[in-house]
Amino acid sequence: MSRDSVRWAATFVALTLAAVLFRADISFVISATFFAIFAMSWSFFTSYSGYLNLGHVIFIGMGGYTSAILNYHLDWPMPVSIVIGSIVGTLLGWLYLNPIHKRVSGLSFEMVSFLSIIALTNLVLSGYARPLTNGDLGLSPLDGIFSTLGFAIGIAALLCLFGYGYSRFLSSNSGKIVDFARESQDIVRTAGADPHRYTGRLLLLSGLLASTGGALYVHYSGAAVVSNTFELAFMIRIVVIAIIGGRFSLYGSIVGAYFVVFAGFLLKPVVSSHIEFLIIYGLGFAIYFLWPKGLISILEVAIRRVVPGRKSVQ
Amino acid sequence: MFENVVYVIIYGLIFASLYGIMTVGFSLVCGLGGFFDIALPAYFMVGAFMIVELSPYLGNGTMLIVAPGLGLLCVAHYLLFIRPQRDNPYRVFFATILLALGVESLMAKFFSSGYTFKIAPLLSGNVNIFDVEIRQQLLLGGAVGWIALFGLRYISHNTNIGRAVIGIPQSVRGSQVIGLDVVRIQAIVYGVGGVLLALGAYFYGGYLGVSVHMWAYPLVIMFTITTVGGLGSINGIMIATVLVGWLEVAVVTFIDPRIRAFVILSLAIAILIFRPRGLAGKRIG
Amino acid sequence: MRSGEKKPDLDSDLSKRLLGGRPLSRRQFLKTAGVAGAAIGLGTGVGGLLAGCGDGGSSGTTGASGDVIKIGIMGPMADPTGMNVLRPAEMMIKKINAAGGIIGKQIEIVGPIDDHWETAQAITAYETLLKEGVHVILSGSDDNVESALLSRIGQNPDVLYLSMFASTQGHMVNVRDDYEKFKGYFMFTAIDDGLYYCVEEPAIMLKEKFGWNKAYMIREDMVWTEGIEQYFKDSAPQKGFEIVGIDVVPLDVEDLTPYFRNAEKAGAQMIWTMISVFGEKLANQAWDSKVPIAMFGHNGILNDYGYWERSNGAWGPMATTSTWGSLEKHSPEWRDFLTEWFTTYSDDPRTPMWLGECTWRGIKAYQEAVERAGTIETDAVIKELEMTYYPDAPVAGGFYGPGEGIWPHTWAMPIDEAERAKADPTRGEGLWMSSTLNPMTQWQPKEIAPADSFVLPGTPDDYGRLVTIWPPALAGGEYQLPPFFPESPNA
Amino acid sequence: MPVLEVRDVGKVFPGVIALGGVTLNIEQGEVRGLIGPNGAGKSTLITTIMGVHRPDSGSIWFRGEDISRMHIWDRVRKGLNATHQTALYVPELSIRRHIELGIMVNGFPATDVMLIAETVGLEGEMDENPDVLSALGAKKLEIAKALSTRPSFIMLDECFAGLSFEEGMEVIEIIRKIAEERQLTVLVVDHNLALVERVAHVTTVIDRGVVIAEGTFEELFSNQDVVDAYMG
Repeated sequence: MSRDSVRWAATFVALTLAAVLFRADISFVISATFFAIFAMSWSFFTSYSGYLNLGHVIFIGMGGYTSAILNYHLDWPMPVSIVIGSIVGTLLGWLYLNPIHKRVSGLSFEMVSFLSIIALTNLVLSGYARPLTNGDLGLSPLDGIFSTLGFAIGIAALLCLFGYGYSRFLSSNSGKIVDFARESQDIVRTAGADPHRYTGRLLLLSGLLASTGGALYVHYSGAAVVSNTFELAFMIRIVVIAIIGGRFSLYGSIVGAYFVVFAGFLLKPVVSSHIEFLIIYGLGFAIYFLWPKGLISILEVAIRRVVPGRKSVQ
Repeated sequence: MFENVVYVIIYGLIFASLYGIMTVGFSLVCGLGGFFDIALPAYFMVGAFMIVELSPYLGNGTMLIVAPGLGLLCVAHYLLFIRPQRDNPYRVFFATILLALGVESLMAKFFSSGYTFKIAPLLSGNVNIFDVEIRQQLLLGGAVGWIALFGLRYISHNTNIGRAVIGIPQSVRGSQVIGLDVVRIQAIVYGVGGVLLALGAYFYGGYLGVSVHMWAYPLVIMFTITTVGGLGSINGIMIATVLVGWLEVAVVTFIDPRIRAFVILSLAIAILIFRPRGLAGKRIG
Repeated sequence: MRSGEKKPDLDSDLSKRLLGGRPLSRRQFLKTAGVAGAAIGLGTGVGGLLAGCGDGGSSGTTGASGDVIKIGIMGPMADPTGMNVLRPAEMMIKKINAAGGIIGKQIEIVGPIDDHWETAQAITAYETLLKEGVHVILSGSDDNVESALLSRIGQNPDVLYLSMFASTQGHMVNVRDDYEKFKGYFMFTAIDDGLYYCVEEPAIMLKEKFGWNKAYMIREDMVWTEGIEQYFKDSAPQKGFEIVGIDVVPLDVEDLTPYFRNAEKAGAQMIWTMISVFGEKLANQAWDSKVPIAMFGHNGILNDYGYWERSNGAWGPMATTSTWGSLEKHSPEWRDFLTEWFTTYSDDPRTPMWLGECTWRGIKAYQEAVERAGTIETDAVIKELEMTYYPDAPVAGGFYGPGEGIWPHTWAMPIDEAERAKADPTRGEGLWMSSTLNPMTQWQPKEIAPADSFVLPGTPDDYGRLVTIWPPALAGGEYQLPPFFPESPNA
Repeated sequence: MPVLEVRDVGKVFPGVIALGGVTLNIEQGEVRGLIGPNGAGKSTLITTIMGVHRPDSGSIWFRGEDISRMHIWDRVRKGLNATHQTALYVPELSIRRHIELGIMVNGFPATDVMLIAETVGLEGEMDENPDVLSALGAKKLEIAKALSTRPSFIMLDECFAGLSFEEGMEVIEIIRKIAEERQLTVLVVDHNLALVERVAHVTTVIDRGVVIAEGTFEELFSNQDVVDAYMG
């Protein structure tokens, strides 16, 4: 067994244990796992391609809304609509973002993706799209997925499966080429390849998980509304989680999601929500300033102390 | 119809001026540093609350304290948070997102989440221009904004520091090579940006109300104008802000107010994709 | 409904919507987080992640044994909205417990649990309450959140879910379509047609007083106002109004003056507003711009006294549906409640807003239902709740009973009346009159405000007084033209 | 038929005419020199041939095919490559990975890596990061990277810049070696006439974006235009 498969199997076991341990608060575990899915898929593209993608929720929203529309308007059975939604959502998001990432990079890409989700949110809410999206009310009730231990373990499996796939991709030839593309597209061009072909693959893989997660998420939420799909606030929440966890690490996103959800869980009974936010953001800011690589870097140090000789968890 | 056209022209120019002074700091520091400082719109909101809170004590002199105060706040923000990591645009971006959210939470702790309309205008009457009623205070805001923009443009073309700000390529390293103290220049731009933010907050907040959420839409506006005009270009800001101002008012007046945001954002996205340097700016990214 | 000959049209339209299972409309008032549109309160949602906790199982239990009744509270607690659920609950339950509880059982509040207006948080909040074994959940969140909770509410019909804020009739349709599943779902809040008539009624009053008949509507671009626009088009002309224009305003609007200008240019004599999200902006900008047109409507947020203080009484041309009647004319119970609130809390919300009264009514209704049933057993309580009837209720809560048709019956109307209405459509007229009692209040300078207008004890009264102008039963004064109005606006 | 034909290529940058109609034919197996004073348009010519810029006028033909509108990577796949004036590398990635890149991208056998390393003389430093390399090492890495795509024609831009004469001779050895062993056609660009003279069969001189002369060094320096360009 490869090192990656051992690590991701161990991660899956750890997440399953967490779910079993917290089965009384399983919706909190599920919430954390969903955010881990979103943050990891975001981090996969953003960290390794060098494009700061603020439009990641396009995948989540396209997957979520497609599945919701199939289930709500056409009464397709939920599993079918989730599968179709994931695929269609991935394609729609990719067809939009891929040409843009070929065309503009750096700050321009950041801005295009940022402005795109605001425009999309506007569009989804507007009267023009209302027959399809139900505007601000959203598509509800959808066939729901409920908070069960089985579902928590299921999405943890999805997370780890993609985590494993991502790790394999990063250590494949394509991944090695992407390493160059991130730092210098010219190097890849003069080596005889279009760097965007490889970053485009990264985007597609990143989108596939996000879109699948989005399709599952709207059914778990019971409704497709902008606030759990396209909204900027949702995007930023994902970014914040990835930053706190450590964005150059797939595991970092998981740590970040569990940390942030956990912190809220612990703080909520103690302080009012403004203070709760303040503490979380303050903590996030401090963590980011002191350890720009996020919580995972602290964890790495700890692991290295306990397991001598072991290299970075990434 | 004629009246509507007059309305669009005048209101477009007024909003253009307010948007312009809101955006100057953002666009220039981003152009200089090659990063996005998301915290600036949050300071815009903080400035508006400073005005609201101080005006009962300081009356008409409020702005004399708030404008430099916000300028200093922005300089301090730069020195504390941005300078240590200014070479890494991603770090700046992430740090300022967290900072902006933290500032909003902090403000929400102390202020109601509703809107406040306690900024007293200097002028209270209306003016009638070709049958279009305009508040004097709003006209004043527009005028002050344009004077500030043109003044800044003049300074930037006729002083060493100004030329440095405009002339510096985005690469900070490049400017160090030609012997300029980038930290000092950026700090000055932050200061000037802060003063203009305060000015913008005074007129914008006085007209549309002040709330702890009032940084989100300005952030979109700053992004859009920076995009359309081109990063770090005063001429670009002036062109883009007029375009956005007119377009916004024209869409609302002549087409459908519901697609206002969509039209403006689409314009910005199209310009980013097909002319990434903006209408008058340096190439970004 | 209000007029026999046009009812069939409206009915068929409605039935198409409702029977299609599509939400008719929605009101999401006071989503102060900014705007459901564009760059909406970036922050509000972000921390949203910080989810609470959840429940282990998908099927909740009521934990129906023991001597306590557990009432769970959820909503956006950093916001006046959540406070409008929590505060009435705390105030009332303290009193109820002191008086010996409900049928001898003490009430225990579980929560409040913050949902941050956010779906994932709402789900964990809901499931946490289930885990705590609550009997009743009082929820003060918007339609968005309720959309997300519906599937879980349907999973747990044994836990009563009293919605204080979300008012979409489309949600209630679930009850009618699958009663066994959704029987525990009650909407203790105004329903959309009521919101329309609580604007039309005072408009008729103003028409008679000033002779105005040119009506202009400004509505926000949300689902709930779509249905209201349809009512407007159908009903207003028959009441002698000329519709001179309708503006649909995006939620991320910053500047409302263009719409006032449109109305002026159209020669409007009165502007009917259907606004929830940006009510504060609307009122202030109208005042600031000295719009010489009477303006009134549903602006839920403006009911809070804190707002009046913040805005220096920027009220002028506005009159708004509120839960406040003139104090002297109100029931002593409600007056005491208002007074207690105002003297207890000094931060926002200074006074109960609309959903504050909904919570007050909801808890009362629950208390009375349990007392009538003599048990807290869910089905018996549901049966009694369905018979809830408050003829004096300013706000119409709504719910469907088994096998009901298009119209839900409301707590402002006895259930047998609803049954008769179904059999005889022409009865609808009287029926809906009684459910649209949201009073209209107006701010007036204290020099001209009548003596019995709404002044709370301890109010500094610097900003003037609230005067109820409609309905006649509660009216404490008459609509006053703002000082900058022309003598006879556009008349 | 020439390997590379540059037909009357013009390129204008804002305010500057970088190339004013350059025509250049290079035959198979040739080692061609390209010289010219600073700002003459040498680098622009190379980047235009590589496809970094599109020519504003004229066309570029490679092995009988018009490549003027091709992407860089397609030109590389056709067998064209170049080294860069300033070494292009990623400091965090090893020299081995730099050489592997072109091989992976094109699906060549992994054995190429060591062959190339030996050819340029980097075999002892394969696991180092490129920023430890000397100026000469950086040139070698540039050549190795270019070789990794199995080109049939390579252009060496400023290939002696920053090197001592002895180091320059070492590079010349490498150029001779690859020209012979791999039957490569080479375009050597520099302004160090002494070194270019030692390796080029024929040399082209450009100045202000136009070719002013072409021939052996002897021929060139009897040409008054060339002398003027260099002295004036």
